Amino acid sequence: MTASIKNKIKTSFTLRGIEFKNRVFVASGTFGYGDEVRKLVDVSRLGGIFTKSLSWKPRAGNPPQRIVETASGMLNSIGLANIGVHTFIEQKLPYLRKLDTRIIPNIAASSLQEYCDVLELLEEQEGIAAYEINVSCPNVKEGGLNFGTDCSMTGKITASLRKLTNKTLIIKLTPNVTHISEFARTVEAEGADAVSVINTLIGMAIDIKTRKPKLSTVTGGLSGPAIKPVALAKVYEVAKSVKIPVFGVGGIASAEDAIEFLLAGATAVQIGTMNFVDPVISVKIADGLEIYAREHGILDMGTLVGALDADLKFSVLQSWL
Amino acid sequence: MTASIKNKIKTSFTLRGIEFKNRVFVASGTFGYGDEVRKLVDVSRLGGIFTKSLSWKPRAGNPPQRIVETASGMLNSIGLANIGVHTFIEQKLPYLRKLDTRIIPNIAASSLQEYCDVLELLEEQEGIAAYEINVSCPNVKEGGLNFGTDCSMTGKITASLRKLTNKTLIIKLTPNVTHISEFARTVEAEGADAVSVINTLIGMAIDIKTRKPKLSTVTGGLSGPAIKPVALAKVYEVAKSVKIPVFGVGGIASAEDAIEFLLAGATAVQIGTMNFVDPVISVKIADGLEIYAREHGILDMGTLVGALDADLKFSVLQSWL
Amino acid sequence: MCGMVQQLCKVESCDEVAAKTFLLRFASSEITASAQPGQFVNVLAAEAGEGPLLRRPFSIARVDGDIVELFFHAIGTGTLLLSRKRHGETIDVLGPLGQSFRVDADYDTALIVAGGIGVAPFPFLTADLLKRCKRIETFVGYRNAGQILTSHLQNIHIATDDGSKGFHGNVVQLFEPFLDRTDLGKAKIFACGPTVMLKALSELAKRKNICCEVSLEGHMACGVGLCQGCPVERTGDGSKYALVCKDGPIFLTTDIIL
Amino acid sequence: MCGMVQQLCKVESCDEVAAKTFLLRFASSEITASAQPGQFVNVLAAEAGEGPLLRRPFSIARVDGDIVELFFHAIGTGTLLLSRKRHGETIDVLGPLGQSFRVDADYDTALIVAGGIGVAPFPFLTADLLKRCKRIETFVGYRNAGQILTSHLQNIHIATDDGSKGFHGNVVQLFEPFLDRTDLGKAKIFACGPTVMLKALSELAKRKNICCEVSLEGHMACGVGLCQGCPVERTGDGSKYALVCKDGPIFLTTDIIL
Ligand SMILES: Cc1cc2nc3c(=O)[nH]c(=O)nc-3n(C[C@H](O)[C@H](O)[C@H](O)COP(=O)(O)OP(=O)(O)OC[C@H]3O[C@@H](n4cnc5c(N)ncnc54)[C@H](O)[C@@H]3O)c2cc1C
Ligand SMILES: Cc1cc2nc3c(=O)[nH]c(=O)nc-3n(C[C@H](O)[C@H](O)[C@H](O)COP(=O)(O)OP(=O)(O)OC[C@H]3O[C@@H](n4cnc5c(N)ncnc54)[C@H](O)[C@@H]3O)c2cc1C
Ligand SMILES: Cc1cc2nc3c(=O)[nH]c(=O)nc-3n(C[C@H](O)[C@H](O)[C@H](O)COP(=O)(O)O)c2cc1C
Ligand SMILES: Cc1cc2nc3c(=O)[nH]c(=O)nc-3n(C[C@H](O)[C@H](O)[C@H](O)COP(=O)(O)O)c2cc1C
Ligand code: FES
Ligand code: FES
Repeated sequence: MTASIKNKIKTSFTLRGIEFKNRVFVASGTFGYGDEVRKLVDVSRLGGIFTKSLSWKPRAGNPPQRIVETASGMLNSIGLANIGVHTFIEQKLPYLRKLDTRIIPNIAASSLQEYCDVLELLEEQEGIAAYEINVSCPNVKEGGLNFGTDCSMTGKITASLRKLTNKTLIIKLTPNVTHISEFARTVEAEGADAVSVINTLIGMAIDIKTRKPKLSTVTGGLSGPAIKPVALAKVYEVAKSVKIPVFGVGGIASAEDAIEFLLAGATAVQIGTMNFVDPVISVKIADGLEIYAREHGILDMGTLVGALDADLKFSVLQSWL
Repeated sequence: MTASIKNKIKTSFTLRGIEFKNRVFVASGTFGYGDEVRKLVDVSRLGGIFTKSLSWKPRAGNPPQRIVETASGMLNSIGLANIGVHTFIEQKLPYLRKLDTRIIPNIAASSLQEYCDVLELLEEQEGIAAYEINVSCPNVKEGGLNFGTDCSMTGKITASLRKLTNKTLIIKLTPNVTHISEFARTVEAEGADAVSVINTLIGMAIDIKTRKPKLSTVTGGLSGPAIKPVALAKVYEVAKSVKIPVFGVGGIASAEDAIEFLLAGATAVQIGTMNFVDPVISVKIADGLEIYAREHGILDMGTLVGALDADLKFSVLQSWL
Repeated sequence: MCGMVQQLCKVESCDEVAAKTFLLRFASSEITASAQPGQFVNVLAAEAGEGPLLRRPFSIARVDGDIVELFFHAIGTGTLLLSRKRHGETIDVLGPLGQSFRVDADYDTALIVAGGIGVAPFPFLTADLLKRCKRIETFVGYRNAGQILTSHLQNIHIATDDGSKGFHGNVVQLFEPFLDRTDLGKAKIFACGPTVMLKALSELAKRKNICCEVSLEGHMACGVGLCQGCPVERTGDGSKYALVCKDGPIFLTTDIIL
Repeated sequence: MCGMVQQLCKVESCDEVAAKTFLLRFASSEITASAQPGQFVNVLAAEAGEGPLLRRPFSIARVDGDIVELFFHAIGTGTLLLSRKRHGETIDVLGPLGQSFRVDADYDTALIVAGGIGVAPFPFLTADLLKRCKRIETFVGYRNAGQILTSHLQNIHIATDDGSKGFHGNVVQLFEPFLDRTDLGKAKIFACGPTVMLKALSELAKRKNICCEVSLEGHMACGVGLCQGCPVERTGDGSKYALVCKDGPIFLTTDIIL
């Protein structure tokens, strides 16, 4: 059935000359390196896989406890545990590049140089469709201040990486800033091809028995359905302020949620936390989008993008909270 | 039973010479003017009531739809519908001041002058324990930019109001900023006696059938259990960076939640959205805190404030999200 | 709202009485003691973490001794969870809430017009009107015959969108000719249903100069006036909006803009 | 994890078999076909919006034909919701997951040591060990007599914290003298329970130079290696952490730092 739908509805889209077969992706850090659940998930039904963030050296990650469940969400403090870009290239990429979907390594680093090094090494490899840059990382030089909350650093990272690659460069923005659209405009100006919106919100939980933070790192990143309204508002804000495509991410749990993000202006969506609840959810959402398109006579999923019918006459009122 | 507990455990605390009988309050905009549910809720069991935000003139508020339920939370776009400070003084304050709890009017305005006018008028009245200032309001002079996301405007409002009153001045901070502690430090420097942390997060929801935003104002404020981890992290950040007391607010639904906020550094808590689910929840939480104190041999609830046992050696790692 | 209580109430029964439509019966002598037709209750469908956050409002469909009855459509998670309640379980109910139909006005015939689940408040209203010896004519419109609910109503006229039972068309189309051809004395309309139906009816009532009271729905958070979340635009001077939960859900159509 | 499936499985039964302890039986021929003792399943306690977001991990307690059995304590919302499952309802199960006990190692006597609900994986292990004709001695510790679960275990030695049944004290205190006074040939310990118990046991095993495998718990999000959420510190060189869900939950105590 899905095959016959496919023939009729255009689900694909193109970014810097690379075609993605549809608009549903799995988000960085929520699908491992794509091989953990290969028996369950037909990744050829996805637009692509954003890998776990890769740093130059392997990172052990944070001590336990790394995960806390919260109301309709979860906090994580993985600490970007990852195998490092070298092992990725040796052990994961050969398998990944054979998959019938696009592979987008996500890069994390604690210095501008490290971002560049990781990307340059990946540039030499086959089978990479694009890069996603995780700027929600501590800038070790600046005493651990987050790159992603510093607009000029975010711009600098973008500009530096832009010089190193002709591939699609996607900057993943953090929501933990006052005006995310400033960051989006900056990276657009510095040559980013797209932005991903949003990474996790900073959150915290306390074990009242031990009186300690539940996470070993005190605070962590909040994700899941709880944050969907925030993510949607950020996607809307960004999509209104830049021309480059937006990958919408944050709490998406169904095809209906994905459609909300498309309407708000996302060119495509990434599924994060919900992969943990249902490893095949991304495929279900891709199917759901096609069914929706068929039922609504939509021939190109792209017509949904930014198709929100928003009456902006009340926009000033929004700030009365 | 509660009477006998009361005798043993110190639940009260003092702010600028005013004693509050305990650390549980109802949050602005979530308990009306205190009279709607007077038959159900024994407000004398509360530390105080933060009223719905008051502006100089009555405000009709936003058109429907003003409310959207979300995963473990809700969006609102009430538009600060309120009866105006004059009607408040005539019709509500006489009743409120007779209640055996503290009354804290919350002030909202669209200009610095309006903040001052409302406060000055309230200064002439009896029965007001403190003021809470809602800075999450559009600055009409600046094209509707939110006061609360502009650190110097927030400081200016604080300084101006400080000159007008000797009563306790509480500034309610918005979480929609990069570094909330900057705002907290600024208002502390300008003479605020306390801060309330947090107001709602900006969020959005879309009706995919009509392709319109569900809220008439496109975006609105997210509240409820979904945001508790964010609120707790902000309270922790603020409490670590200022000496003035913090009112913790955001998603509190139980005595256990309230204890998390106290441990994170809140001097007291405000209950918001959960009043809609259970109008008597604030009293239940006040009772729950006393039961907890008794069971744990706590003689003064104040000993819980900031008693978090946090190992900060990983604090740099927090920004690896 | 003097009789308002918040209680854990024992469920007596919950049965599917028409397609996806349930009759939930629970015990509360406090609510039955003070409830008036047109008022509603705000029900928590599940405990914290086991269902939606907010309460769900439902018209009081009937009171029977100590028993309160609700009619509802299972359309989402909240109503689905409620539909699974079984005898002996408890539900957390806040009520009775809001204003009632003004039954003591000056009229001879009560014209009840309901669309779909909008029929919910009318068994209760009917019982009250019967006590007052009013003539009652009841018009109910449904999508199809499978949805029809008519228990405890009087002099029922049925319309179905698909013509599977009664008049083929909508309930206002059924109602208007009846108005024209029947001598009703002084009449008052009581209505509940989808907004488009209430709009049509309200215009009809205006044209015919008949007093018309409607029961409105609206997205609610608290149901008691705490949140200001449920505005409906008012006509006339004074404040721009009324609150559906506190000033309504019953309104004269001349007082509001639908 | 070659046999891993995600399925909606029919619940056969769910009964309270000891204080707040439930035995849940559901059908899955796919899981029973490939499951090994020590592996676990990750169960969704409720549909979206009707319970906690994340799945809940449970050891496979036993397989019986096509039926998978779980033993669990109802301690929070997830396990409470699961405890209410009735015959004919379905649950969404992901499994079997993780590594199994290494039963084919060289030993004569299997010493099973369980604390509380840590008994869960051992009926399954026992069945396997019996097939391999190993001698089995089983030590179970509970708070009190009301919690005791012993079905499908062999040669059971009981300890209770309050002395209400069996040895008065904890299970390690019961186990250690037994080790000293009994000739067991070559022995291997299989253990599951609270971390403090596993720690004590692991030290004992080290002292006595007995191979000891433990089943760990840990806060999990995915259960399959996607999230990196469940680290346990490793000994030796190489990466600092192993993942409880993928590299475990069964570990040799010499491989990890408890
Ligand atoms: C005063 C009042 C009285 C009511 N009386 C009854 C009654 O007697 N019987 C009955 O079946 N229903 C009644 N309703 C509507 C009922 O409250 C909703 O159907 C119910 O809240 C839906 O809950 P849910 O969780 O099942 O659906 P949800 O998942 O919350 O919603 C399902 C769909 O219905 C829409 N929806 C939900 N609530 C409303 C609403 N209040 N107005 C418009 N659209 C809505 C949602 O946007 C969504 O599209 C009444 C509403 C009000 C305000
Ligand atoms: C591999 C593995 C196998 C397991 N096997 C079993 C089993 O066979 N039988 C059984 O009863 N339980 C088992 N558990 C534990 C079980 O998963 C938890 O009890 C369950 O998830 C609790 O869910 P809840 O929603 O009821 O409680 P929650 O409300 O989530 O938690 C209640 C309390 O328990 C704590 N808690 C929850 N999960 C864990 C955990 N994984 N580790 C430590 N503390 C926790 C919470 O912090 C909280 O204080 C196993 C766990 C793992 C990781
Ligand atoms: C456990 C976990 C690990 C994550 N790891 C990464 C990561 O390595 N790099 C990254 O850019 N984002 C990471 N994220 C963020 C997600 O990709 C996504 O932006 C965020 O979770 C919001 O989407 P969601 O609500 O759908 O999960 C991680 C999220 C989770 C929950
Ligand atoms: C419906 C609604 C109305 C609110 N109105 C106001 C208001 O008038 N002034 C104000 O300062 N905060 C207002 N708030 C914010 C709350 O006081 C509180 O800061 C926020 O909701 C977070 O707490 P909660 O998660 O417990 O609701 C409102 C919140 C809600 C949900
Ligand atoms: S629903 Fe809260 S005021 Fe009406
Ligand atoms: S629980 Fe996700 S990696 Fe182990």
